[in-house]
Amino acid sequence: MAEKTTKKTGQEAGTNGTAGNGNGKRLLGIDPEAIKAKAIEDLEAIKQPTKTDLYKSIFRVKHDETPRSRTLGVLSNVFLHLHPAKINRDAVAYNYTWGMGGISFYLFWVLTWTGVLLMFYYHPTKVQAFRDILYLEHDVPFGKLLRNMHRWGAHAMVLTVWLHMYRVFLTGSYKKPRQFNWMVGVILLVLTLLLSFTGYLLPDDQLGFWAVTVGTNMARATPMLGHEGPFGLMFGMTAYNDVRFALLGGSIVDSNALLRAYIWHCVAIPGFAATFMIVHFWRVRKDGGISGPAPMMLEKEIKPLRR
Amino acid sequence: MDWHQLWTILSLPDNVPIIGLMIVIPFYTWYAFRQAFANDRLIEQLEADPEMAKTHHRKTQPFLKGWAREVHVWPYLLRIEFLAAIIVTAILMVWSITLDAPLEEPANPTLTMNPSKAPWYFLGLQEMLVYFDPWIAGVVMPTLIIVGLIAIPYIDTNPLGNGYYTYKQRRFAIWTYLSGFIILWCVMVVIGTLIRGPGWMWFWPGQTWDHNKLVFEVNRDLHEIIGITDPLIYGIFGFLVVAGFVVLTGFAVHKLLTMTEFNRKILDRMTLLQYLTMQLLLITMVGLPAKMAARLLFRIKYVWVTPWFNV
Amino acid sequence: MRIWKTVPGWMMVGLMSFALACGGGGGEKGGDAAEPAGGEAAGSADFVTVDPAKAATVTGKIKLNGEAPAMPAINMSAEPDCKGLHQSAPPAEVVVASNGMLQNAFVWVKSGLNGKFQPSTTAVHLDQKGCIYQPHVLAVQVGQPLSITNSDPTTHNVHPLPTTNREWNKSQTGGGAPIDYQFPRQEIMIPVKCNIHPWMRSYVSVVDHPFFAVSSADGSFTIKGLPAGTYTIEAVHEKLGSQETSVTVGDAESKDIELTFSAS
Amino acid sequence: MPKPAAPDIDPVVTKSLSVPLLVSTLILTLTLVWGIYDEVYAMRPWKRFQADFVELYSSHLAKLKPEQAAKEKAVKESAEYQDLQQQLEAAEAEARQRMEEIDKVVNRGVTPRLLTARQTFQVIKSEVDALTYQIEVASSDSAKQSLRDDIAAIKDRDVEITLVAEDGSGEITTAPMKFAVLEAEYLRLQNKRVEMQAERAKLLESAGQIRAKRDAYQANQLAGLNEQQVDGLIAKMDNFGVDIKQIHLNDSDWVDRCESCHLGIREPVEIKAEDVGGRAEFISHPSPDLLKIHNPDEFGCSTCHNGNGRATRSAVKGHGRHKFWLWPMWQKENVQAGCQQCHAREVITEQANVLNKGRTLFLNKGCWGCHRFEGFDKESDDLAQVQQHMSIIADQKSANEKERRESIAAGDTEQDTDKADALYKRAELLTLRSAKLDAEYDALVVDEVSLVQEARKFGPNLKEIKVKLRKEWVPVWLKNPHDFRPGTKMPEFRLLDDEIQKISAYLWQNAIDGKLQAHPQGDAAKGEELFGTRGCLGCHSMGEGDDTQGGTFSANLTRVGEKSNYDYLVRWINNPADVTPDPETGETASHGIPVMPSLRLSMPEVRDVASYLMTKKTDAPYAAADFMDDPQMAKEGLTLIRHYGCAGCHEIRGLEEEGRIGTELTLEGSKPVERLDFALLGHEAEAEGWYNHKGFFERKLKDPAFYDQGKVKAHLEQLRMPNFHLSDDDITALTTFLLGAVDTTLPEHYRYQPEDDRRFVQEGWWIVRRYNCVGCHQISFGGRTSLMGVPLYQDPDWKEQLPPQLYTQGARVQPDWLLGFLENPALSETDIHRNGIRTYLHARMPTFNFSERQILKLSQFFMARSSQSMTYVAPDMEPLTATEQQLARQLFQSRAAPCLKCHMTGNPARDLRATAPNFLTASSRLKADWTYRWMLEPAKIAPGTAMPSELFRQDGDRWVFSGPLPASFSGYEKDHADLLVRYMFQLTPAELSRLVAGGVQ
Repeated sequence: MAEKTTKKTGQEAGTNGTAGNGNGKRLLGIDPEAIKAKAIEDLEAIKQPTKTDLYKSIFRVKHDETPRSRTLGVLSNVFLHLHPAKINRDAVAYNYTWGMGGISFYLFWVLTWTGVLLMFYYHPTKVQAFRDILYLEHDVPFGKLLRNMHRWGAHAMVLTVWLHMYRVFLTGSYKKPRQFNWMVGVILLVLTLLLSFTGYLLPDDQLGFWAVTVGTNMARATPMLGHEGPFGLMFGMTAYNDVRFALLGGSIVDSNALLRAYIWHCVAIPGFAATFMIVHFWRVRKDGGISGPAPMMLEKEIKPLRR
Repeated sequence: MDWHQLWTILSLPDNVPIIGLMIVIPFYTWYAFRQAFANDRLIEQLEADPEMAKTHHRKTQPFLKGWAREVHVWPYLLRIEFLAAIIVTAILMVWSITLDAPLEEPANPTLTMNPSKAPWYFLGLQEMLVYFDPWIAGVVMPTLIIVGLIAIPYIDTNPLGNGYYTYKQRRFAIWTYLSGFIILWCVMVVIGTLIRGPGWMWFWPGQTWDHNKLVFEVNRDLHEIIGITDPLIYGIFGFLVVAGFVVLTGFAVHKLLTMTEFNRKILDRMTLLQYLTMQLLLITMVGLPAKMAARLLFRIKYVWVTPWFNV
Repeated sequence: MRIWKTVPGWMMVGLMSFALACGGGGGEKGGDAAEPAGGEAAGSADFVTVDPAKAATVTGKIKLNGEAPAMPAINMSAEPDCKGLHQSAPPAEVVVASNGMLQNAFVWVKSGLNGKFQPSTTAVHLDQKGCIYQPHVLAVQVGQPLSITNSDPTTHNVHPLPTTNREWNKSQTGGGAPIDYQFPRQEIMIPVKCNIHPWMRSYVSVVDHPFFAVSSADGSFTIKGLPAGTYTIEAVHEKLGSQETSVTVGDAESKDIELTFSAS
Repeated sequence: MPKPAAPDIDPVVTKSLSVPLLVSTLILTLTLVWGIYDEVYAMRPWKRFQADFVELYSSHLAKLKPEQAAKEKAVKESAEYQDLQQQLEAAEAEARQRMEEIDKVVNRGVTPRLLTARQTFQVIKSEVDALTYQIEVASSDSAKQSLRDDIAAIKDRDVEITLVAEDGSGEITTAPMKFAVLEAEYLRLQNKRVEMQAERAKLLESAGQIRAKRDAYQANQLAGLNEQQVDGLIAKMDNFGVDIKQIHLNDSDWVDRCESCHLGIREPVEIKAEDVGGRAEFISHPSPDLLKIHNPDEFGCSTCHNGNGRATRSAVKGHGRHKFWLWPMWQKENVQAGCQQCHAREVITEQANVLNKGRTLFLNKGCWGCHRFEGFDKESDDLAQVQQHMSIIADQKSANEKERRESIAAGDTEQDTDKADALYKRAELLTLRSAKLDAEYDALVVDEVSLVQEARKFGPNLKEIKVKLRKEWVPVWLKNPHDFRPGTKMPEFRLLDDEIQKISAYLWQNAIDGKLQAHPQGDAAKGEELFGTRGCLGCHSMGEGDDTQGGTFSANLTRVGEKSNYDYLVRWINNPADVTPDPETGETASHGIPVMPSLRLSMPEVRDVASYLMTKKTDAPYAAADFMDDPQMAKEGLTLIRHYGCAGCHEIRGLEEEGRIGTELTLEGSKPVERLDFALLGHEAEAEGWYNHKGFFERKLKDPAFYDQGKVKAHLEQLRMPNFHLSDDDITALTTFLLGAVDTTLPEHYRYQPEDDRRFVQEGWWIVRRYNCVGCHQISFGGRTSLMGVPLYQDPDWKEQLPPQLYTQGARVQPDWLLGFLENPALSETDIHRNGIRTYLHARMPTFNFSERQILKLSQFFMARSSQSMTYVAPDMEPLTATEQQLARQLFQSRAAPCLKCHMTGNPARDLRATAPNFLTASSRLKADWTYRWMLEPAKIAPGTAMPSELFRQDGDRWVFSGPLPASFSGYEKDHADLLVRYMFQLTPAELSRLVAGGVQ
């Protein structure tokens, strides 16, 4: 269907192109006929938006069913070229992929967008933080929805990341040549948890406060670097110079901790996560695309190890 | 049965992901194993029939001659991704409209919440605090978990099962991961969320979370039970016990590893470093339930007490 | 019920009588009590009227059991103007009884009536003469004007001490302009006193219907114009408390009752 | 695209995803729609409220309109209104002609002419201004000169200008004009216009005044709004904009949107629920008076009521009645808790009766004996502070002295004169500093003396029980004080029998064993009369059940004869400040003087009353109590007394320095609910909805052992708080008070902490409440005294015997007089068994054991309440001329003037019948302006007073006596009331006796 249309419009465009050459009366050196013809030409062009230069400059490829167009459609698009042009026919099978990596990435985008919008309304100060949340709930148009989506999206992302990892392990996809990408994945898992954790404190309510207090209290016990940890005292650790103090910017969870959490949550960790994600996706492509479903290998086919 | 209490816990907005977890993890485990067993059956067929092994495309997914081996991303993959995005968005919207993100009282450093809980995904670690000192549960264990996870590709020398679900070809790896992820992580999260009440005490589902609950529980160090009083001696004694545990567990793990012909073959492919790393991680992993058992069954607080740290 | 059939007729009568009353009595009103009186007047159809042909009457006597205590004479020496007006020192008129009959008991229909009744527009007079209130006990309807005059040469002050009505205290010079007042709420036996002459005392009862009387020197009283029904009749005396009884009257019926106080 | 050769179709490339895509897209669209609906409608319930309100209120207004119109019509038809209306019309008519002339000239002549002239004038002027600027910046003189010439030329130019005639006739003239002429004309026109407008305004003035008078009359006469105002409201409803109605307090960034739903709160019409279809959320504020002093635009709503003012999503959120909002809206019965947040300094807050009751209970039930509460028992706190301050000063002074000595010594040995001089100067400075410190110290000593006298424990001094009480009675009382004396302040401690024995033993053995003077019996019948009339019943009550009469402030004395020692009673009634010294140590009660005042009874009267009280007893049997002499018992008793905190309220030997055993309650309302010990009942509370402060307090107060329910505890581990047997109303009041006892989050400036005279009112109430002045006197409006409820005072003859009302006491009396009166109400050193002013009153103003500080504070209190200053300088009073004195005397003596019938004259026999004070006291006691107002309209100052009104009538600008006047008054043009005031204030005893002698008695 699409193919036919393309051809037809091609012909029409051709005929229209010659319409402006007629001779008419000239007024003040202007040929009204020619102007009319030009106008008609423009109007006709609007009927065929895909033919306009504007369109073509943006979408450099035709969207028809030819393999070339399909390939170019992916390869020439900055977002889609994460994908190869073609993939293993079975790699689209949901029962293999579970889609969790993609969903995690999508959730990351949702969280980035809702997070940026939330930042417009949020001040990471002791006085304002809690009020801002109330403000979001009661005043900001769609503010409640925004915050809810951010919160639940974050929880969902933790779950999808776990499931993604689960799937990768069960399909043995970390094996050669994807060892390094697994490592990147683990780092991304940690970053996801940290993102969620730092975000927990931001509403500055009892829930977040005590969750973060409990969480950071463990840092006290870091061996050698925490004042309650093994050998901590030997290293001169007190509540005011240990690793927990560094995390919170103070000996208790207070305004400094709020600011630190905010900056980690909104700037630093998303930046790291984005960087590692780029590496992760890049390596997926470079390591031969999605790992499977691969043809099964039999025990007897194991090759002896070459050292 | 205190239904009111049960509902209070389950309906807490932040506990909703745990409910999700309890549904999603079993589902995907079942989903994966369905695939794995299908693959395993095919593997058996192929091993039994070398002819077939030569010609077969070696996947459970249907394939006929003439079908393209590769398909275009546009549209065959992209449409699935699009669909997934729509569904995720819709779920997230409904979830967000119907359930409000929690907002409790303003932070009050003088009023400790009881129970005060870490975010749900860290509750496994918080649960570990019951059994270990914070430096182990809060610092050493998480570090080991991360390091261990990263190390997996480098110590798994089994070349089979790369890129497809299988149980038969990776029994040891899969059991290890399942016990780590599901038992030691997810179950601990569920316990931390749903079972641990005020005072971090154990409340069965349906039991009232009673702030006044008192439990008589005296946990003693191992040396106290045995009756050693001299710090130097029980320091050494504790070290010996831990060392003994390490040796015993290592031996057991080794036994387990060398139980089948296949495993022995894989073991042969490991370097010493790979082997020792794996032993270290596995012993630590076994150490957790071992300590849990010691604590819950024998009320042992510490095994090894030194002036600087306790295990 | 037969009585309901007559309601429209009553309403007509009520309307007409109200129109007449308004036409006739459109004089000045006491400033203080203007609000309630004005408010009541709005709905004339609400008032109950009794067909004179069917009106029942309750008559009776108030008796006193035992010896009436001797009343000490008032020492009026503080006010020579009044002292001169009396032949001998008058008794403090508190319990007045002769032949076992009690004077100055206030008798009224305490309960049993339904609906509102048209307040009378005829003023009731209370005079201060010889430093004594005359009469000693009197009653008005809610909204009915009470006109207080001072026939003495000396100045008095009129000071009612009500509980649910408004308290006031005005001086009145001898022969000065009368004080007109309407009480807006029902209240039985409001003491009225003169602070200047502490022995002076009168009791004003304010009732929201016209069925009341004060027993005369022979202890008798008459309550006229009652609709048929069963009523609680109460007699109240300033010192001896109250007595009550129940009485049932039919159309145009007359009943005689007796209420007895005890002197001790 | 290569087609598969096999018949099988490749599922990967042929399977269509259209259906799932379509379905999921549809679902997504639906969720988006849902999201928008939720945002726009579901989460904005106030939109529905506003729609409902507009509908209901409009129909109410429509009903109201004819009613108000009828009322308005009635007012407009009244003679007064018509009169004013006619005056107005006349005034308007008078002004009309001249006004029309002015309008014509101004509108058609002067103004258009002025406008035209101005236009031309300004064009030329701007040209000149531009050239002037060039002169200013021109560099050379020649250039400046040429520019000046240009300007001159311009000014000299004739400009053709067309102007209309000034008189408004419409004539038009065209004439050339030079600049100077034009300017003059322009200024002249401007002046003329202003003048004419001023004249016009003046013409309207008289009409305007009459109109204002007319409108004021209408507003005064009309109850409610007029028709036009109702129309205005209807129009407001017609143009109602559905949006958030918000109060924003800039200074504190407080936001309240309560009025988004509660739309009727500030409507000028009183809206009741039945007016708006039974919707209680739309009613107007029940106390508009409160809103006048707490304007919502300045105070917000949730500042007082609590709740979440920002929240608009639901009633639950807005009212903050959910688990996570720390400031849930007060329940209706506790709403006055909101007052306490800012009025925390007060014991009495106007218009907050429930709260006042709560505070008074806290004060008078002695809660502060065990629970510290800032402001209660302030005397002890202040005393500690003063003493600390004193020791600091003493230290400073001794350091000063030391340095001074050293400086002098150093100066004496110094050779260098300058240096020595500096050292001597230093020593001198230090001397002066020490002198200042001495002064400061002495001032503190004065305070200390007062405070030592004021600070005392709440309950009776138990060191006296041996001389005061019957021994066997003590254990009976301890068992349950409410059995012996229902309603007593002493609570029930749930003591075990052996505990009672031990405690009694300790108390008995540690009481002072003093000797009392023996007294003969008095006449009990006389005593009964005295007890009933002297004013004892202002504080004490007598009788049980329905027969109880008197006040609840102090003990019910129905069974006092059973417990008391007669000789002790005599001493106590005679002078409660008398105490028994310890025969061994000479020690007396260490703290404070009793609240009970001395009624200045004569000794025979005292004996009569005591004898009467000794007859007040039943024949209940008392078991022997020998155990009270057992020293072992006493030893164990000490522990128990400490455990139960008896020393919180009582002086007990050996426990003088005992602290309070209860929790501090100053900020109890802010305590996190988790900190309230619900014990085993927490879950029940949560399930039943009383897991909050209110629920906790109410149950705790009802039954202090409530939270022991189900607990297994040893007796001494059980909750110690005793049971006060409070009524439900008392519990609500106390709960309200405790709920309001919060660490308020409101900014400082909302709190009522005045530093001006109003502070005296705050402080004075504490003393008034502590000494129960309100048992006898009415001080705040609507207050009922205990005496007013006593049957005796229901008799019309006894009404005048009630102690005077003190609503405006400060305006009435001179501050110096008040100080003296409070110090000694007898106003005499010798003749003390009487009242100083109203000797005719049976009830007696007692002599309280006030400290100097308290007397000052009380006087300040009364003055401040009437906006009076503590310094009073009597105004110069015009002296009476001889004629005036004659006139005044005649008026006083005239039979029409009843003054001397009631007022005391100094004749003792006559004064017994009097009902008003002696005129001789006026000049030293009263304020003249008050006296003048009082004579004109006493009922406006003291409703219900015996002083009659309408003694004077207005005659032009002056007041004249309303009765027949003595003939000599003809020709006297001055104010009669003023004459009498001057006479009164210049009255001498001699003149009084002359007056009385010539009177018409």
